[in-house]
Amino acid sequence: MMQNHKLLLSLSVVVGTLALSTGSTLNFYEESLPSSMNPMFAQSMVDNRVHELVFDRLYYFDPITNELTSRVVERWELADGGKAVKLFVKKGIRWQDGEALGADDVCFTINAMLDEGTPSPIAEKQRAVFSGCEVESKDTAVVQFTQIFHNPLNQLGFYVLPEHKFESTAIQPDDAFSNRPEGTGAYSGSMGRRGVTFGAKKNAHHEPRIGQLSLQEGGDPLVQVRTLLNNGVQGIVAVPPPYRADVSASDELSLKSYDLRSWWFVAVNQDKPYLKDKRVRQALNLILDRTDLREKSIGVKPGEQNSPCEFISGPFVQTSPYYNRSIDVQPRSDLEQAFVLLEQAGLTQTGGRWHYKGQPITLRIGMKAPLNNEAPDLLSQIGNQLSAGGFDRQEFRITVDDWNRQVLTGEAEDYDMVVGKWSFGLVEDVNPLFHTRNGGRGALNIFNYTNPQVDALLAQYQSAKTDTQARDAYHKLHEKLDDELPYLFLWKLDTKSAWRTEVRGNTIAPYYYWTAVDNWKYSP
Amino acid sequence: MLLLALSCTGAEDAENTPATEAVPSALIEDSWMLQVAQPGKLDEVLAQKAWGEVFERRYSGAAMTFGTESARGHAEAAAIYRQAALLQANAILSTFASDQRRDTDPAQVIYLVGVASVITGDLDTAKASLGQGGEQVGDADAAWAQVLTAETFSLRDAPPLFSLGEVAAGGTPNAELDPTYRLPEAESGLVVEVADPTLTLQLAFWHEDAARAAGGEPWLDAWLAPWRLPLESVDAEATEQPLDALFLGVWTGTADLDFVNALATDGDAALDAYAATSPYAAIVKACAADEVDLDCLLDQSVALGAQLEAAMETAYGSQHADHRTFASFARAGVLRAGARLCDARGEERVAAILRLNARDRGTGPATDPKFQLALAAWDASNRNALRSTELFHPNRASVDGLDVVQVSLDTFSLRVGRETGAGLPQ
Amino acid sequence: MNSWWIRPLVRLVAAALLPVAVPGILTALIWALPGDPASIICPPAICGGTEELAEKWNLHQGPWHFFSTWMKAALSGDLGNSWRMQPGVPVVELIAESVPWTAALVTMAFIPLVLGATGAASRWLSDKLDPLIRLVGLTPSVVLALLAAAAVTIHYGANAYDDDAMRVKILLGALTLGLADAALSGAVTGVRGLMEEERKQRYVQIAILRGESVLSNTLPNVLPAIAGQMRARLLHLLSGAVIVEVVIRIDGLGDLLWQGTLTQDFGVVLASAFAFAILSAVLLLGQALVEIGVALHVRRSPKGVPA
Amino acid sequence: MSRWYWTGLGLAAMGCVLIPGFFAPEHLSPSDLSMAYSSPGAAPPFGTDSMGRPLLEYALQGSRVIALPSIVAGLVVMFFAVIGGLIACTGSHRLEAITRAFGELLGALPRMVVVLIVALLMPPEDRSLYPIAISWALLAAPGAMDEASAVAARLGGARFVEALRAHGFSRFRIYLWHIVGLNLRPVVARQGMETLMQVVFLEIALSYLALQDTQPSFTHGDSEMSWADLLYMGYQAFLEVPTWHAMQLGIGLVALVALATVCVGRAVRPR
Repeated sequence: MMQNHKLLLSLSVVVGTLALSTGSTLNFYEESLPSSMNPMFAQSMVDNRVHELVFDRLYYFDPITNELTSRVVERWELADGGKAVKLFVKKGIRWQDGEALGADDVCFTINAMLDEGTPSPIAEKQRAVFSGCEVESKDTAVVQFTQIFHNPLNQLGFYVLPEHKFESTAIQPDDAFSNRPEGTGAYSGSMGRRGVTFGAKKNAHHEPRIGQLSLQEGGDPLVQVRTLLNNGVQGIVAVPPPYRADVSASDELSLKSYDLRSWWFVAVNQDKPYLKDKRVRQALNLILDRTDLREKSIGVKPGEQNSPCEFISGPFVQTSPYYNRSIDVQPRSDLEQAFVLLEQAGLTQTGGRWHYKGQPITLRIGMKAPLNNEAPDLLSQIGNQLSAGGFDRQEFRITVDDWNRQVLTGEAEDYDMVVGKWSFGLVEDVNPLFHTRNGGRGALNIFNYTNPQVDALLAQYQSAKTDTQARDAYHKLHEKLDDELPYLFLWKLDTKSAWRTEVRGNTIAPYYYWTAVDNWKYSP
Repeated sequence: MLLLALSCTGAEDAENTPATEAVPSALIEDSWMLQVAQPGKLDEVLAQKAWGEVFERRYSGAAMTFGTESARGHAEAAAIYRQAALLQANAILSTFASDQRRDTDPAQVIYLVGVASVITGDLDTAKASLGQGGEQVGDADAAWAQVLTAETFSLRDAPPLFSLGEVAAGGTPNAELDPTYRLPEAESGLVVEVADPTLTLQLAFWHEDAARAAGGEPWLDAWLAPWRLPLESVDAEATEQPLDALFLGVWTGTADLDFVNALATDGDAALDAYAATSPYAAIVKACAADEVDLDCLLDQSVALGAQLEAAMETAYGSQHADHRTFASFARAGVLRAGARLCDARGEERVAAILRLNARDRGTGPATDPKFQLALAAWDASNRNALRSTELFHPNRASVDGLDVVQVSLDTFSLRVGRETGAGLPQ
Repeated sequence: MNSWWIRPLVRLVAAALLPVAVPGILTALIWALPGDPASIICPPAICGGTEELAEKWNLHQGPWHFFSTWMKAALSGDLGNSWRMQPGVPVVELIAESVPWTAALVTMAFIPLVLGATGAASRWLSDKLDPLIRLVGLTPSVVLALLAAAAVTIHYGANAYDDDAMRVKILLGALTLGLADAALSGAVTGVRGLMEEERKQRYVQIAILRGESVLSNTLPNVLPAIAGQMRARLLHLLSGAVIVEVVIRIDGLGDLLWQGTLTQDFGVVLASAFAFAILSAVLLLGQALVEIGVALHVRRSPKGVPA
Repeated sequence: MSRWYWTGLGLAAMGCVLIPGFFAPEHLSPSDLSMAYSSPGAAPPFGTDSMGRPLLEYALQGSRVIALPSIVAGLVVMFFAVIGGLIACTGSHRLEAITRAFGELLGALPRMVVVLIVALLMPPEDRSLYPIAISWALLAAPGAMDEASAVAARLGGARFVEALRAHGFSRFRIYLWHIVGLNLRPVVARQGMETLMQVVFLEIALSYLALQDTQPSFTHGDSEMSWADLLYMGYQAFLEVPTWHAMQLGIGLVALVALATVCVGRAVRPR
């Protein structure tokens, strides 16, 4: 280490002599670069967070008091017997290019979501909520709903888009707007090669105090934390559990809670003949030793109190009302039982390796590459366990781009299993994950899983009139999925951010993160 | 063993010596941090195995292990059950209060609204709601309605719906009780499971009595005062807090606790009264004499932590990993004291910001379940289902029988989540 | 000597062909890949139907139409839009912001090479230093680059893109590029070899006896070879710039090509490969002109022609 | 020093670099956190990574990634060098002009640009160093052919062949033995070895770039480790992570390849 320090010192001296002082932009590391800055095509939490900086949601919950409020709507009133709301848009708000925000923009956004030509799963979801929008005057829009909602304003949490930036309401993801967006948010964003630069934009409804933000892709978490300690960056959006102690140990840094419901999974490709039989998937579920995986990749010691990583047995976190607590988790592996199931499914073991119809099985396992930062080495740990269970394997790191283009679109048939993570806010609608792909449903069904009983349960949830009907549908779904195992459910991993103490007023909003960015201050 | 555990939790930090002292060193001389930093003192304290359970925030176990040696375990439980009852009550009101109730909700939920209103101190709504619960909740409903007819009502008069067994120091209440009702939902006929917060409330009282039986009488009232519920008679007379009441707690000494209690009754006057004896008061006064300066409080809380670490190092003779862990209680404590001042001044938003910062400071061994449940309860009153459930969940094992709170939170989360607009997994 | 024109002619032809051949080959490759080219830009599952997409991106009428219109547009300064890296953003903007960085990097890296070559040619740089220069030259650029990257990361962290940081990165990058992968040693030993070989020629000895300077006699004969050497070195630097730019994170042309490759962005790859092709063509052109110039010069004056 | 000394040293260095690859484990050993970041002393011979897995396995897998492709690339360049030399001895100007034109075109583009374009076209499941190594070799071929033809030209080219024919040697013997075996050998062997070294460095560079961008490598599957992983791990030593031993191993392996090249170059140098 001495040599190391000497070299480090000499290198820094070399650089120091060449360098002048550095700028005072607020730099932070994100999990990855955003895939699109058009809110209509958000595909990850990174996208969501970026949109919160650049755009305004029509209505939002105050991150402190949880009051439902709006920055762009002056007042509202019910219309059409409660099936519509009339919104009076605030005057004086300008888009970042100087155009005035008006009711036409609000209606354009709703009409764009209703336009079948807009290939967006987000828009697809909203089509069940909105039936139309009429511009009554420059500042008045009447938003029509498909039904009467008890708290209609809760439905208006979408980002408003500028009508003048689009040729039609059929919005496409390959438009330059996805990289050079125009919003009414506190910051204008411009996507570069390695990051996104956000410039403060004073507006009638925003007064950001930090001149410039710079988002960069966080690579190795250890490097991220060290850079944070060296004040090379001022924040890290997601600090992996093993590195949180380093952050807590410094008075220059503060660890901040980020309330988000994220759970990890291994999706299994049932189109592969050797994975079709659910007993094989159940066996794979028994082969995984989650306690060991958690210890080696997340750094949770056995028996650790209040672990940031909690096992799950279904597609919900344990704090969710939809989580069926009667379904037990599988913390340890049970190879004996697994082997029985594999033999029952017709697989044979030769030379310690499982064969299907005489052919050895080699599992092709992929993982979304940036997840390796949050759970270092998880992919090879899973590989090791499957290998110990008698399966050959090949491992693949899937880039964010390929993940969005192949895996999320159901085109990743080459893989047998993929490791991923889903994040939710208050709404925990898992229909897009498990419903058969058709007519816009099952838009995020990774391996095109299809099961009529599951579809029926998802339909029950969709059409549920009462909370209990919805809860029961999802409890049954949880039970069914625990038996069917289109996913091997791993764990819920809580998310913590780290910021330098020079960053003030940095309240982190649940799920959206940057909602209160106007109050953030930074004085280096 | 605990020493080992403690040693593993904190990392040594060479940059702890504060540039300037946050408070005069005399103010922290008697703090529990400096008391246990004396050579050999920590081993002496840790001779009581129950501290291992306090350190791991398992207070039911701690109460049993302490037995009659200390009331700390029962006291913590008494505070936690109170805040859990408040959380349940707010969750129930955010789900079934008149402005949130749906036509399809079971009619009997009005009884829960009544009990919840009592816990939150809204006697008018309580009286208007109780006595009409109907089937399944009839007896409990009648019992509650009955006690409310009295001219004066204190929460202690709550009907003993559940027989918890005899109070005993180091004992545990009857665990076989089920406070849940399975009510039929209109139209669907499906079952809505709801939980009666009366049991949680009774558990709070049971542990308070057990704490007194365990010898906590002299200090318990002042200790418990910050956590009492609206309709409780608060007797927060300043009394000397022994080390076992303070150790691994957020108040560095008796003066801090007295200051916080005085804030609730005397407001700003407490600043001058305690600035000379309480480190928290000294800092809060410096940072919030007129308007609360958040940045000042954040900086000074860190400075106090560093000052305590430096003082502990001097007292112990060398650095020790536990010193940072102990000091982190104060790093959160200053902010919580500041929040109490904001409460007294009616600055709810600033108080919340301070509490959210305190939540982030109070991690690991410095996590305080009663504080986190109080914050969760406040969030539930604001219909913030996401944060209140996330705050409750890690603390559900701090005392026995908290799972019942989850039942109330589930119905609450369902209601709020379902009425929030469409969302997609990301 | 009667076929002196062959080499320059070949170079001129190559220079003319390169800027056309490179986009041509890439266009062919786009269609050679499995699947509809439009689906490379955006899969049907994300963008709906690909017909409109193909038309929007000018991929609807086959490779020749795409190539010819792309070339036509390129000649008028429009290099099309990015496909996937920054969809819809004009690539010419990305190229424009990249070229200055690469130019600065390569130029600064080329300076020590020119000095080394001149020193070797004039014997000012002793050949005793050759082993040392060779040893340094054995280091792969990636190794030196990662040391430089570490220094920049430690000092700047995420501020590594402001002007000061970029200045430092260019300096360290140029140092890396100039020393690693035998860049300097190649220039020094190559030129020294050529010059020493020429010095042994009889006509040079006679010229010395005639009291003429060695350089004025040898230069016309070795200049084409030296020009070749220098072109090879510049190409080498351009090639190495890709690695150095990516490791040290300099937003240059090489890095642009790398990013384009990672994201399968043919819009970017096509344009940046085209830019590299033009640079290479210019170098070829330069060498050809030197060869022609020297050949004509030699023909005009017999001085320096071997007896 | 004697030619045999250099030959022995060169072969030994090459052997150390390439042969172990054939004994590399398919996957890294299961991790052992208790051994994380062990120094070579604590976990011989090279220490361990953050998961307590021996760096020896990294070195072996890295060696497997580069071994055969780099040898193939070297052989391709040697083949072209021989062709270049032989063409120079045929005395055919047309053939020379064609070869030169081919060389000019091929050699005119920066090699990395071509290599990246080749990488761009490779589907993830067929990731391998072979296509990249062979493209690199083809790009290096013109240079090698030039040098070989220059050597042949110094011999006298066609006149040299005629002279030996006059001594009654068969064309086959002249071309294969006198020209290639005795005269072209130094340049052909050196060019081949240099290309081998360049391919190794290229693999390290490409893998390192991919690692830095948390991208899959173009040159090997994600189950395998490259020497670039050692350098990337070693780089963290600058950020106070105890991976100095990884950096030393990575640089050591790179140096070994360079040493092998230098030794072979010395061993085959003309008398």
